Amino acid sequence: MAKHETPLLDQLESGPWPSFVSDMKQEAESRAKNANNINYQIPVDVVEDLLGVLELSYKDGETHWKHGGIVGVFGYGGGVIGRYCDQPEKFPGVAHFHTLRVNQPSGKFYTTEYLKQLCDLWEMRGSGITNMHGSTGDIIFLGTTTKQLEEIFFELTHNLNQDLGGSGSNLRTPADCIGAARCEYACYDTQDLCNHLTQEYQDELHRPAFPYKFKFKFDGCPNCCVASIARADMSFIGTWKDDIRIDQEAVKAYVAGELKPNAGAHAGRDWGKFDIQKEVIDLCPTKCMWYENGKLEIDNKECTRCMHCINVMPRALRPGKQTGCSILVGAKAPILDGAQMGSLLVPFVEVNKDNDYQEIKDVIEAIWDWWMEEGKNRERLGELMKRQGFQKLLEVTGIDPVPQHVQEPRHNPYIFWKEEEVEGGWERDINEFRKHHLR
Amino acid sequence: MAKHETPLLDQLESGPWPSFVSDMKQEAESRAKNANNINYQIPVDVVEDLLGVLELSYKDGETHWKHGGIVGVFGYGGGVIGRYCDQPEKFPGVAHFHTLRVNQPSGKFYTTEYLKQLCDLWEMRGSGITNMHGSTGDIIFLGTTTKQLEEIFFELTHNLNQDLGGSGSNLRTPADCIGAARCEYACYDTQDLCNHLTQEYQDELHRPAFPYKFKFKFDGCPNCCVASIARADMSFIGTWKDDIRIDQEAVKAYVAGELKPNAGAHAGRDWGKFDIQKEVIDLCPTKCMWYENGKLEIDNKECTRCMHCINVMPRALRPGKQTGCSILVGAKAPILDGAQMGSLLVPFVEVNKDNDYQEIKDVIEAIWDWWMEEGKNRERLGELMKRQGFQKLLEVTGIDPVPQHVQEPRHNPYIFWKEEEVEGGWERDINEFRKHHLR
Amino acid sequence: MAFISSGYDPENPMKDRITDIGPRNYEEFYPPVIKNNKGKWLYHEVLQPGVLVHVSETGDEVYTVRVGGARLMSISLVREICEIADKHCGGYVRWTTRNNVEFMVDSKDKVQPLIDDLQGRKFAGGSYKFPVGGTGAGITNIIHTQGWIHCHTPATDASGPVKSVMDEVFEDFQNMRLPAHLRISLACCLNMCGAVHCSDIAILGYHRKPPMVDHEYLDKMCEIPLAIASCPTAAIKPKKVEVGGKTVNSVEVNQSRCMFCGNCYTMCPCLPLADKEGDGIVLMVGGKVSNRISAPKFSKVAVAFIPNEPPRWPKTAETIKKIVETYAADANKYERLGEWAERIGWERFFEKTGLEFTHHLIDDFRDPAYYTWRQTSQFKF
Amino acid sequence: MAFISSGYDPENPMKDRITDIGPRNYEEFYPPVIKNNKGKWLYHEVLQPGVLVHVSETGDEVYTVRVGGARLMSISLVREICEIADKHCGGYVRWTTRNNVEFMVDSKDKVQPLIDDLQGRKFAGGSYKFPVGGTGAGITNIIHTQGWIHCHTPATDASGPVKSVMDEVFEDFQNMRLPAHLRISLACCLNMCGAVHCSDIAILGYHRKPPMVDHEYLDKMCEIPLAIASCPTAAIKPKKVEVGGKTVNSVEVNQSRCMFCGNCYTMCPCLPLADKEGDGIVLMVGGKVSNRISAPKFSKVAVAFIPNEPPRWPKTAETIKKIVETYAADANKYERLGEWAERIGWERFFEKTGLEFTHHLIDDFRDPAYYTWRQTSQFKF
Ligand code: SRM
Ligand code: SRM
Ligand code: SRM
Ligand code: SRM
Ligand code: SF4
Ligand code: SF4
Ligand code: SF4
Ligand code: SF4
Ligand code: SF4
Ligand code: SF4
Ligand code: SF4
Ligand code: SF4
Repeated sequence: MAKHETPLLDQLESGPWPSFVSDMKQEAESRAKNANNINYQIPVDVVEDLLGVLELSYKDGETHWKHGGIVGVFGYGGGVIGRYCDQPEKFPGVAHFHTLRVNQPSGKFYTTEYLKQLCDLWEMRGSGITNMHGSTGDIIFLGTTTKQLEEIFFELTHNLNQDLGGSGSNLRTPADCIGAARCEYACYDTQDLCNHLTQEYQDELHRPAFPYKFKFKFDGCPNCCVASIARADMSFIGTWKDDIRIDQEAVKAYVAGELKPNAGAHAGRDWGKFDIQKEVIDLCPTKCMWYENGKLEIDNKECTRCMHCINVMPRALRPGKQTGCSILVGAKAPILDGAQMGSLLVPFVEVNKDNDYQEIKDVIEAIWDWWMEEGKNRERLGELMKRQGFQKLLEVTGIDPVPQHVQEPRHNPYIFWKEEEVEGGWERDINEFRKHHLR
Repeated sequence: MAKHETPLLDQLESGPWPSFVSDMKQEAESRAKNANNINYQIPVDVVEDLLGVLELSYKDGETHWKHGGIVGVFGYGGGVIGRYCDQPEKFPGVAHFHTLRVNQPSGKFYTTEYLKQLCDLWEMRGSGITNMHGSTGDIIFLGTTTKQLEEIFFELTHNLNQDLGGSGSNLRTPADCIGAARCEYACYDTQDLCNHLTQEYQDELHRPAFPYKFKFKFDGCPNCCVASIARADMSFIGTWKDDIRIDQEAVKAYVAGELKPNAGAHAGRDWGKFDIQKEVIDLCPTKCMWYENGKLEIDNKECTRCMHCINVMPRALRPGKQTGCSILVGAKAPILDGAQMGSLLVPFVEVNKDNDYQEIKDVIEAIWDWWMEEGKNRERLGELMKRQGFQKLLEVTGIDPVPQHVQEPRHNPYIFWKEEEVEGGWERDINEFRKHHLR
Repeated sequence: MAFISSGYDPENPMKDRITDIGPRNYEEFYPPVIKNNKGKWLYHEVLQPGVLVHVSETGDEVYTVRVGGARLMSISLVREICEIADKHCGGYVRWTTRNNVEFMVDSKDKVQPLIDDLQGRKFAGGSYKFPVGGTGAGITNIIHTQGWIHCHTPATDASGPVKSVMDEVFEDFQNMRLPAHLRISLACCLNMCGAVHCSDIAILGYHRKPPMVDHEYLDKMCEIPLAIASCPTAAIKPKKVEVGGKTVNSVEVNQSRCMFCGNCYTMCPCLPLADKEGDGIVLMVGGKVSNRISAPKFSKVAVAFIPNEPPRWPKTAETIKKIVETYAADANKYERLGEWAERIGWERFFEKTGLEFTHHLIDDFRDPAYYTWRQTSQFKF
Repeated sequence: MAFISSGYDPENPMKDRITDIGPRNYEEFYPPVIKNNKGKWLYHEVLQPGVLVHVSETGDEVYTVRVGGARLMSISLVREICEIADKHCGGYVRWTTRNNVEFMVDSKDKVQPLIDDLQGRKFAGGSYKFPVGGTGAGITNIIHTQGWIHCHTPATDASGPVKSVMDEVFEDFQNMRLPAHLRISLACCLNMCGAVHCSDIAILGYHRKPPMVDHEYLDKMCEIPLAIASCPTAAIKPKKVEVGGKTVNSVEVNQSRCMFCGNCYTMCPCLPLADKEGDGIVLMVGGKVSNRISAPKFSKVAVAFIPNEPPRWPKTAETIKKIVETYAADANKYERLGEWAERIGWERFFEKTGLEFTHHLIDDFRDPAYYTWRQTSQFKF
């Protein structure tokens, strides 16, 4: 019999979608049974207490977790989120219930061998409950005691060759889309760039020196499968400079209905015969395509590389060959002044493995220097950009202003001219002026 | 010979566009000659001095006019803009050079008889220079002395049956498009509403009781020929509720090329044969039209009454018959916090002469009450709306919120709930809370 | 110059006083064909540039001949207008919302003589008095403000730049070859007395030097708290200053926070901004007010600064001409300048017009600035 | 429960310490078919809901079977995943950016056995362990956060509402009948740990009661200046308070300025907001992050408040279902929810979905609010 009654949670066991309640219950049982005779380093009934405290929240309509306090591993300022239960006497198993953020491998591919090692470690030294994965991308070990933190870190680094991810005012664990590993649209190797920068900036990831958190995300193309543009202080979005590659035979095959539009992604409904005019050409945001004499033509100069036509006809169209990425900066969640998307800073940069991505690091480091100098406590990059202006960002990164930087030019004429830009400077003599302009 | 050399201004006499310099010179000459023996009440060489001071500005690149100071006519707080020259010794004729704002008739139609009376008055008692018209709409008498202000006002009211317009923290002179007087698109009688409200609110027009200026403008349809939506605290824009009236025969005539698209407004270039699909249907912003079997069909429910199709085919299409106006509020120029367009407050109201436009006055007066109560010194309605929120505006006008009020719902969830909206109110006992949530 | 009384008695201002009578009633001024057909108009046609016909359901027609004019007009010119209206139009005339003059006749045969009369009249200096035009898909009169002719805050003149620009684009006043109508406006300072903020092309006078402070007089001539409160960027602070051995109350301007709006000068004459080298013109483009096809739009800054070049502002006129020609060549029929720029993208607008994109054009004013940056990977190289 | 050392010596933490080694290198984890064909993929196809094939220029193919899952996973479940991956996939598996699990095989004949195995596994309670789906124009897994399972600031739970909503829309996880893909996300508070602000449908936990002030402890547990500075609306001021006869330093909340963001509570545990009746869900709609066709968009508030209804949040689930069905019936092919709402107009969105438009949905936060009001006479009745 379960330690706590969970009549409310029990109702979440039915229905087709995988039930986290059922899963937690199976884990609770497994711990109780302890078939493999594990020497549990935290209470055996931790999952039961977790179910219990959750049930209580379902009843009360309020959380029963308190602020974290500062726990962590020696020398690191991140990777652990402290957490304590506000009903420790009722639920001693989760009285301390800190999470660890384990830095996922780029691309989130795993061998089962490695996964099993993680499970073994977490079974013995933690709750056995994880998040696969956290929103930033980490593997989340959900709940252990303070005492186990160093032990886990030691085992991770010594036995699993694995480090923690970020938290606090650090670089946060970078994340990427699957990209070139399994996607034909990838314009650069997201895994390699993600991994390279993660390794390069280990110090920034582990030791808080920033005004607040800072995130990198890597999308191989403008489809943005890791949502970088919405939630990374710096988003690296693959793109290309030359022409979309067209296989005219394949175009014809789409038009003839031999190939499924959008690779079959709309197969759940009969949308009628594929109509290249309606489905591709008319929906192209720049209207830079036309279909004539059985040939699809693209005025590539006008194309904004939105991916739509390529998505619809992947066997006929491919991104160009001169690939690289755009860098957008400043995306963040709504706290404090409202959410921000990333804003385009670098329209195009080659993603050059051969020189260890030096051009990209130059941009990153110029931004960090500025932000560390000027950013207020808990001020995200996007907020600093708003506060000091996009011009300032260009200045510190040494990037020339181009119309690509704006969706539209300013509609207020409130230009803050600088003194050195104005002929004759600003110092004037009122008495001289008054000679020509009586009071 | 001219009193002052004007070598710079002289260069503005050439070229095809009517030269204000030539015109001023002809007036200067006419005054010097004084063929009709007028007993000029201000210096005869006023126009020469005006040219002189302007020439000086052309040389200096700076204005030579000073702040106005408070001049006006007894009992009025508006209608006169005081102005003094900052080089009175060089240009004594314009040492005092105040303007009067004469309230133009709605629609700006005139009899020559009346215009000549204005000219006679202004010749004797002012500079003989006018603006036909000022940006707000008034007839501007440009330049006279303080002493003449009351004299001119007396003559205007006694002999011309004519009052001054607005200035200062008043209702400003309302203005309208030509509307029903000569335009087939008019959805209500702009002249009558403009005139009626001008008369109704004479007190507000003449005696400053407002936090700042307040403007009404009246457009007979969404073409906005008096630009009300951009520059009136309250814009009254004609519209309709029912269906666009279609004359299918005329549609055919357009399609056949027998009628000129857009009433011939594009005749200066050969744009090729009229193409109803390209020129009308594809450009309809809501895509609610189609042309089938020689008939033009409109899904009127989806039409946003943008006027495009009607403008292109005025002989085939007409606004519906159930007409009235939308009221948009808060437009203003950029001082202080940026320009504002009018925001839709009343999607539709009948414009009902029979009850003296009572529904409209109710909205106006509710807004004024709020603004007079809450508006800060020099705070336009638009700024108050920004400061206190659109919700407050709805509240004070008693208008229910509808999706028409917004272009899109808020994207930040920062909703300022009120205590009475939240079950259980806001007062809570921290000790009660701590019973369930230990510190 | 003997004083002649109107009848007003300064000792007794209320005697016989008439107030609050408002403007004359519009009905008095309608020509008969307008009075008879008001609300009954069926359709119109632009017969040629500057000439309209409106046809009523009664069968009546009204022909309108529109002429351009400097809205700064002498009474001599107004009297000449009256003379023409008396001769051709039964003594009626009207002004448009953009300061053109409209002569109306009620039958077709009266049109050509009227046009001939109007086009024939010229000023001594050679310019037209009454050029016919300003209709349809062309350029009509420039809405403008006072400038150096009457105002105390301008950063440029009004009438001079207007004359210069209208001379430059005059052909388009008398033609209808543009993709849509194109409205130019001018405001001589940021107060923007006009709809400059929503014009296809806006010419805006702008200061670029922070106000000087006339310490000696400031406390005498201004209300210090009002001057301080007037500044939208809070750049003004109170300050005690030593002037000629005396300590006076005055203010101090934090120059780096100033964006030259002149609002402080409006409130206090001891804070003048005007400066020959500092002042000049900002060109804004792509605004509109009609609700046709797209919603009204604000104009966007396309050229951050052009120096004042009296008397003919050549660089301003040229730049506008260049924008107009590029638009004329590239836009679709019915497409307003702003709609065109948005369709092709602002990166193309700058490329095609050859205007330089500078950092000044990037919005950095308050929170909404952010929404004008590019928040997508979509752009054109 | 005997303590077992990992080898770590608390007395000498630097001994043998390994730091800054980062994550494992991705290359170690690529299945062979991925390693061999990386960067060489030519095209892909969605063979059926949840099943993809990618074809390489080498002729190789990789078949992916995607399964949904609560991202809150026990190690028992992860071990089961490993067991399946060992059995079918040579010991490799991957997670997607939306917390689905992907099993990959390198030939077609391995696909069906894998699917059968996955679909056949159920929890004791009856739900699927590994439902196949989540591809193409359907609904995939809900991105979500901690909620009542681990966080201190939530205004709702995460896993519970997600389970309830996914049950409600489960068919669309296993079908591809929608006009475009539809992404649902949940964040349990305004911190929005996820891309909730740009989701087709966003479920957001929101407080509606200003923080209580735990005066007695505040000065002991919090830095008062930090608490004050944390408030974006400057609603918090320092205050001296009498508690049990003693005067303590504390703060005061100007309740009418509070918009319940909880930022103060993040900085100071003595300002709790959570409240059973006050807390609940805001539904936002129409966001997206891809740059396809239209630029990324923020989600807009469509329902200002739905009370928390544990355990199954029926009103939330129902409302989402209603939105999905309306969208499915009305939008064009390839049209994301937000693109659809913008095309038909938000007035129609509310009409068609039957959602009530309340004053809460009108933006009143700071300057940019203005840009969301309707500045045109264009609207639909
Ligand atoms: C664990 C995780 C949610 C999850 O369930 O997945 C999480 C959990 C917390 N986030 Fe987060 N955030 C997590 C990803 C995010 C993301 C998404 C992302 O990174 O892509 C965001 C939005 C993107 C962004 O950074 O803007 C995010 C925006 C925030 C914010 C708001 C930051 C802002 O500038 O607006 C806060 C508030 C704060 O920092 O005080 C916050 C704070 C928190 C704290 C630390 C609560 C707090 O105030 O102390 C949460 C701890 C919960 C707990 O008890 O475990 N979290 N947080 C995610 C990290 C897991 C991982 O490492 O993989
Ligand atoms: C005469 C006129 C310009 C013209 O040449 O036509 C004018 C002239 C002045 N305006 Fe204006 N405004 C005139 C129409 C406008 C308009 C257009 C309109 O009404 O449609 C606007 C923009 C619309 C609006 O109201 O927002 C306008 C927005 C301003 C502003 C900025 C107000 C704001 O809230 O942003 C100011 C500044 C102020 O009030 O201190 C201003 C101030 C002024 C002052 C009084 C200068 C001052 O600061 O004291 C100018 C006096 C000039 C002079 O010496 O004669 N004027 N002013 C226009 C009035 C003539 C008339 O009655 O017909
Ligand atoms: C006479 C006047 C009204 C008045 O009360 O004085 C007027 C009269 C007409 N307008 Fe206008 N508009 C007048 C100022 C305006 C303005 C105001 C402005 O420019 O400051 C606008 C808004 C401009 C803007 O959006 O920036 C305006 C936007 C329109 C439009 C919309 C055009 C568009 O493409 O957006 C139409 C429809 C059309 O042209 O077919 C229109 C149509 C018309 C029609 C055809 C209406 C009719 O059936 O009689 C009139 C003749 C148009 C022509 O000149 O070709 N009228 N019209 C104004 C003449 C000004 C002038 O002297 O040039
Ligand atoms: C596996 C995954 C990447 C990863 O690294 O894990 C992925 C994989 C693919 N995405 Fe994605 N996308 C993945 C998350 C995303 C996200 C991120 C998100 O939702 O948080 C987005 C942005 C969503 C948004 O805009 O809100 C995303 C927007 C797209 C789009 C643009 C769709 C649109 O209509 O806007 C495409 C193009 C398409 O669907 O044709 C695309 C296309 C694809 C393709 C077809 C690329 C390819 O050729 O392999 C992949 C299979 C799609 C499918 O599932 O039908 N992927 N894709 C992610 C699967 C998530 C899941 O488990 O469901
Ligand atoms: S972002 Fe582009 S490259 Fe990356 S997985 Fe998605 S579609 Fe492929
Ligand atoms: S990628 Fe987008 S913009 Fe470029 S051609 Fe294709 S649909 Fe058009
Ligand atoms: S606003 Fe409409 S009604 Fe008024 S003149 Fe212009 S087109 Fe005619
Ligand atoms: S008025 Fe505008 S929206 Fe309505 S049918 Fe005509 S073009 Fe379409
Ligand atoms: S725009 Fe400025 S300078 Fe010009 S008239 Fe108006 S207030 Fe005066
Ligand atoms: S010009 Fe404007 S910004 Fe500058 S000090 Fe004066 S009021 Fe402030
Ligand atoms: S969204 Fe809020 S409540 Fe949920 S995990 Fe993030 S910080 Fe915690
Ligand atoms: S909840 Fe947010 S708005 Fe309210 S007092 Fe706290 S920080 Fe301020």
